Amino acid sequence: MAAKVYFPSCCLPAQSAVLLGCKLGRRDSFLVLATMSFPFTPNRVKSFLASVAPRDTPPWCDFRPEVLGICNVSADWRVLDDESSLTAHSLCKIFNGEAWLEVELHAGSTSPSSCNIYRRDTNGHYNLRSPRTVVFAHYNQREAVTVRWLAEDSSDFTSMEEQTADVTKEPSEMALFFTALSCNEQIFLPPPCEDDLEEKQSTGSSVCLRHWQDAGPEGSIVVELGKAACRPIRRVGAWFLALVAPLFICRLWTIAPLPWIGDCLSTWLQLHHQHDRLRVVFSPPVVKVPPRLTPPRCADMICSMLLDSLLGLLLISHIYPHGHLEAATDALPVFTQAVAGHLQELLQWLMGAPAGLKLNSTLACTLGRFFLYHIHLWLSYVSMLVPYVGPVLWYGGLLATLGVSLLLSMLIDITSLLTVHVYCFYVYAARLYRLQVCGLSSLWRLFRGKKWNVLRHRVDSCQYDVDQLFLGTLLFTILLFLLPTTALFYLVFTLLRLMVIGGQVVLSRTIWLINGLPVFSLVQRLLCGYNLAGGVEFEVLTQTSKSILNVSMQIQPLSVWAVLRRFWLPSRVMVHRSPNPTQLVATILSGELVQPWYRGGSGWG
Amino acid sequence: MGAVLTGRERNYHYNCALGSTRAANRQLAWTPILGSFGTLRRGRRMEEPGATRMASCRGDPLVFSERKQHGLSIEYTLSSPGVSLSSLLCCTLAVWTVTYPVSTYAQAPALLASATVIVMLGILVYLHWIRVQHESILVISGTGVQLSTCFASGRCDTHFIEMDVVQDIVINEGIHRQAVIYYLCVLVRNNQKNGLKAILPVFLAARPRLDCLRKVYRGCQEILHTEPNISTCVMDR
Amino acid sequence: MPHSICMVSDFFHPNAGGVESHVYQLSQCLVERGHRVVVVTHAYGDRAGIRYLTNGLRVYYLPLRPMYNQATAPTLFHSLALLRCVFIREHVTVVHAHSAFSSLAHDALFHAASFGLASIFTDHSLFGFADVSSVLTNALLRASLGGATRAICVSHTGRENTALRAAMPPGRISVIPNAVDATRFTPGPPTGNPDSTCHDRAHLPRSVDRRCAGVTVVIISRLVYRKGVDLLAGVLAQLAATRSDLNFVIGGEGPKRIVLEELREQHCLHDRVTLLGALDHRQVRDVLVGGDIFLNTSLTEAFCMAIVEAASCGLQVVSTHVGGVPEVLPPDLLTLCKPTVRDLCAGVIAAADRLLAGKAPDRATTHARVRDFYDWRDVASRTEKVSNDDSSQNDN
Amino acid sequence: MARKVLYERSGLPDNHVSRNFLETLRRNVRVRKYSYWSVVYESGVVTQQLGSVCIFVLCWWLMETGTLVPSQLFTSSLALSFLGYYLYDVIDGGTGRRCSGRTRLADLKSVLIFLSFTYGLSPLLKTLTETISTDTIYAMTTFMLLGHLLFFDYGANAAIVSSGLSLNMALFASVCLASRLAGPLHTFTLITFACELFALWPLLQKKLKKQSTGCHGMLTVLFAVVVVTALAMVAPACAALAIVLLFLLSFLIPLWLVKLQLYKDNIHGPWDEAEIKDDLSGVLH
Repeated sequence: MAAKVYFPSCCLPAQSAVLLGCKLGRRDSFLVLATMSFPFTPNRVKSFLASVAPRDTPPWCDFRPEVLGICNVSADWRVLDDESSLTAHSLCKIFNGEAWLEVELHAGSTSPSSCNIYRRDTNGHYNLRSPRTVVFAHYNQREAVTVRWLAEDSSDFTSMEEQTADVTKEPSEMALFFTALSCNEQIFLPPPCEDDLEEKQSTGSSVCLRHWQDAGPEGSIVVELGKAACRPIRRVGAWFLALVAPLFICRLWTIAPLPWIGDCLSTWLQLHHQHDRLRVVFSPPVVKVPPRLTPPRCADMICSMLLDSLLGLLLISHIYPHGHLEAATDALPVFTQAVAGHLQELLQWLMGAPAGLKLNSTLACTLGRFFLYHIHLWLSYVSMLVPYVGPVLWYGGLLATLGVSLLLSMLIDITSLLTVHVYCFYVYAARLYRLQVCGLSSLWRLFRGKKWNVLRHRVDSCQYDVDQLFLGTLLFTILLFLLPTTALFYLVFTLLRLMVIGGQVVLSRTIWLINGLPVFSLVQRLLCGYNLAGGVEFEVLTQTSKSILNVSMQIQPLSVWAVLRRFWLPSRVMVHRSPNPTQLVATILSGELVQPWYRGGSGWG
Repeated sequence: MGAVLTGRERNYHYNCALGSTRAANRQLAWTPILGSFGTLRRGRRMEEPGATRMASCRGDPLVFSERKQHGLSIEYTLSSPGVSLSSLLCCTLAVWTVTYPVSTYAQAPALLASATVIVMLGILVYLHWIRVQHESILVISGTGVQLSTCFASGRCDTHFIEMDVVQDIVINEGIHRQAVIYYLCVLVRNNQKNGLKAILPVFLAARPRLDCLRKVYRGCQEILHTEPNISTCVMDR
Repeated sequence: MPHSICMVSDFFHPNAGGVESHVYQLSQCLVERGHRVVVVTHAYGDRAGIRYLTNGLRVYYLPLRPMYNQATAPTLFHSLALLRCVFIREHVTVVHAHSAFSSLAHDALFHAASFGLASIFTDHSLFGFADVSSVLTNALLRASLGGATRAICVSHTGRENTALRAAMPPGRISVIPNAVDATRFTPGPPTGNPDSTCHDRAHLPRSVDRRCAGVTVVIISRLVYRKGVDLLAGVLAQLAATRSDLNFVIGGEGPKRIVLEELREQHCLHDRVTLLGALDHRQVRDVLVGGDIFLNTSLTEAFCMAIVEAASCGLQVVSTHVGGVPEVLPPDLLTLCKPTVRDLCAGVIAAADRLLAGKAPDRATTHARVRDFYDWRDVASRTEKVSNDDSSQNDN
Repeated sequence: MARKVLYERSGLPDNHVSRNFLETLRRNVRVRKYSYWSVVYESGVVTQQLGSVCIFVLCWWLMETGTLVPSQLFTSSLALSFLGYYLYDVIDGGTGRRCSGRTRLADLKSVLIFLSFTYGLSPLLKTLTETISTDTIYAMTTFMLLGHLLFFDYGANAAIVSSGLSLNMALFASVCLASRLAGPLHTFTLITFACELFALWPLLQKKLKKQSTGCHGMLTVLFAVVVVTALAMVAPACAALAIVLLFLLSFLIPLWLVKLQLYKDNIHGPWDEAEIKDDLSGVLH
């Protein structure tokens, strides 16, 4: 197996220098983090390495930076310390690492001509490792350091705890590579005291490193400010949360009817959802591993809440000044009248000969009158409601500042309030239809001289005596001829009910979308793709020497779909999978009630 | 008495020979006119010195090229003949000839416009997601196996599998539509639980024959299973 | 001259049954004799593609959808392309189709004729002539066997039946019986082989275990009408009433199981009649060894494998005088009775008395005799002879 | 000559055809000998059932055209039923009643149920199929009556026979026809008449047939005559058709059946599935 050396491409073309980096796991693979050019003194180097050693490394791998070896450019050795003529080979004794790299380069060339790896055996001698073949991977250090490693198949690596639990299994090499880089960030930061580069070199007192950020720390002021500001914001948020929390946690809500009502009102559900989000955002971070490796949960939540309230404000700014709200409150009674009118026409049509169907006129009339009376009841109920709608809408509108999703959930509640009568009609018709269908199926079994054996759940033949047969047949004929009428009423009201549910599903689907969209990671993926690494891509470069394979390693950004799938925020408004059509049709035909499947909690599925 | 070779198999030699010559000289330097949405990182090589002509299991001509880097990495690429510009043009012409009389008769010019747009989009989707130009497998000793599929529009999506997860590269037999074919597949081990996690078939679009697969198999096995021998020459002289 | 034989049937492993084990054992023995054998069947669930069994026996699970109890649709051409591909790849010289119920076998016979390959058909079941389904099946058989140059039947009765059904000259039908894997069906204590835990000693139902108390009658068959389960119910009722020392163990599953359960409830025979349910092929031996008499009440049997397995385990066999049963075992090992309740009861009682009086033949000698009667290698050699004259006759 | 056994190697090749090949073949083992006149006598049952269906449809037709007043039909059918009820007990001197255990009180209860329910539901039944077009009703009735004739229990133990289904079909047809009549009273009388004709009369008919052969023959002739005369009254063309049908049914078809016995050719051998002759229902009551 060829040994592997990951060499930062920004350190090429190199001068002769010492390679600082670390070993990756138990395999022959070395990660070079930075190169320190001569002159230097060994103990100076050791003290520097001790100062930049990462404090919180994951227990399952030791990523402390060490001197891996030296890289000399066409044999121009310059050693600082004159008194002991230190040759390249003797250095390894001083640093006494497990393995020692020697990379030969021609001046100005970007790919090494030879690379020998020496391995320390038990009694301290360094033997050349064979096969001498080495895979030299040039990696772009800028991308690799700032990247968040989320490879698809490393899903078993998402949470660090899971990884540490199983120490025996070596995590994948790429995971090691990126963890090592993120743990050793300290090495890339300039030493706090010296700020001037030339002065450092002349005095030789300090260390001169070459890595991707040797020209000075890169970072935008905004990020710095954000980091500085986040502690006080978190304190204020926590205080505010303490104020609001009792509203949700108090046991008042667990008294009998309230949880059921709570479950029906999507606004209450949405409020709970916002409360959960705030609690997560303002709670102190639990995970101790470097933040880069944990998914950007808080950032996403904050952004999605901001987006939500932004949309809400936009909507309000459009509605309130232009008086649309007042127009809406006036339009409501007119709208309900129109709806009532349409319903009455529909019922009249049903009581006649709808679509030429031959319904039992007496039954059709009785049902029609029953439902007409209900419409009358509903009209009076609405007229009672009208005075309260105005203020409710106005104050409700203000809630939109908390988020347009809250407004949408209020809309859902209002529609369900306004269409109570459709719901009632549907339930009556469904119960009647179900009664008739069950009666018919058992009488049909009687008609064929069979009986449902409840014990063995199967149909057995059975001997009926004459009057049972007679009675069964009479009832069977009656129910059979009445079935079309009830079926038609049932069908019409089911369609109405499905239309209402359809509308509410569309609204709740948008709420779910707004709640769940991981805005921050999406933007991050679109703007600087390489931050979210989904995989690695190797390409073989033109070869210069026999024993070294120069390979360039690029980082593949995660696909947009994968970003959405991994970072989708959980939302309490859990939209169940809408039932597949056959299941829906079967429920409708059998007369069972179609439960609305957009609500969280008890809904469908 | 062996079975009688009937149907397409009998004139296999005939149309394969003819097919390959025609494809070779008709291969334009096809740079995607419509531009590509994906990242165009590497221009694919057209006719390489190491390329030989092979046949897919259905007899279509394929160009097979091998690139070996001194025992450390090996890359096999199978390219099928490019999308000829003429075929795309005649497809759009066909659509136009159909929709033009209909739109004039129905006095709805929008029909013709929409048909053109649909055809364009269709070609774009065809080039970008459906028509595979090159398929390659790159094995780097000690690092891993990389499968890449490049489409006619130049978009390449690669999948890199680390070496410690790669269990083996084998040739397997399988039933594909109405025929039994050989295919090369990479066995991916599940590094958590033992046992096989996935079987990734290679060269899905090209589906080369057994002779080509044998070559690729031998090459990959060489790289995969080179035995590490620790020499004992001492460094300190 | 080594042939390249292609066994075609809808019924093969993982489906369990007589035809399946016949095809598997025959293929193994033919491979042993140096032939190249390939089995073609339809896909069972996600078990599709090409699989390898012991000794490099290659099995093609073609992705064809089964239509009715494991038989694919009898449309001729949906399997043509795949079968042709298999014939060409494997350089098949002889196509050997099994079982009249398998429509894939009929298709293969057609295609073999169109490709000019020698084809053999093995019939495993008897068929009547009276009802509608048998009329249709016989017509289909007559059509598909038109091309087949040779046929094999498992018993003389079977040969007569196939000759009549397929209107085939009897000279082209040879009689080659099934065989039993004697190494597995041996007398002696139940071994409780390691992988089927349910059959080490502790799990055996009490009635099978209680050897000394009385005589245990074992019945192992699919509980369907053709296996005479109604007849069995009548026999059980009468025997349980007349003889108190008889216990019954019934293995196998099927739609008619309810008949036996109702019988057990009505006559409160819970302790004397045990229903074991579906038995894995490996567990059959342990159940057989646990009993003394094997009762077979089936209404029609071409070659009853169950009684041969029972005899190989050393049990006395009582069976109905139907189909090919009389040809299977010599009279001293087999008590034949007419398919009526009274006759069967008399048979069982006679066998039980013989056992209790100690005059029953010794188990080891019975096993030895049955082992010589039937052996898969002998079946393979006779099948090979049929293939030889089949292909030679086909060349000239 | 080789013994047909498998456990011995006869040394002959496997495909050797010995002389005793197919010696166990039997042809036409279970063929029943039919005598012409007994078949004619048996076909009487079918004629009688056909006759009762015609009588029912005729009564409906008469009620429809108003020539028959509901009360007349009701009283006459009631009288006939009582007569039949009385006859039913007299014929076998009460043995039938003792074994079936049905007391007179139970009979009365079921009669009361018949009458009360029919009377109660007849207005509903009347308006039940008001909106359904007449020809659909006629089509359904004809199908139901044909089904009734098909499934009726003529005494043959075939799989197709299901007395319950045939009675239900007849009742369904009668309800459909009844809904076409003028008033609820008509509906009531027609449905009661249907019950008597299709539910009660077959019981008496079977008993009579078992008791005395002559009575059965006489009844068949009576039914044939009644049907023909009634049809002649209503529609002479139908009467002619009825005569031909009845003649065909009772004389020509039996002749044809006897003739066909000659071409019967079924094969029996050891390979046939054994039938279970024992009566196993005793075991699994």
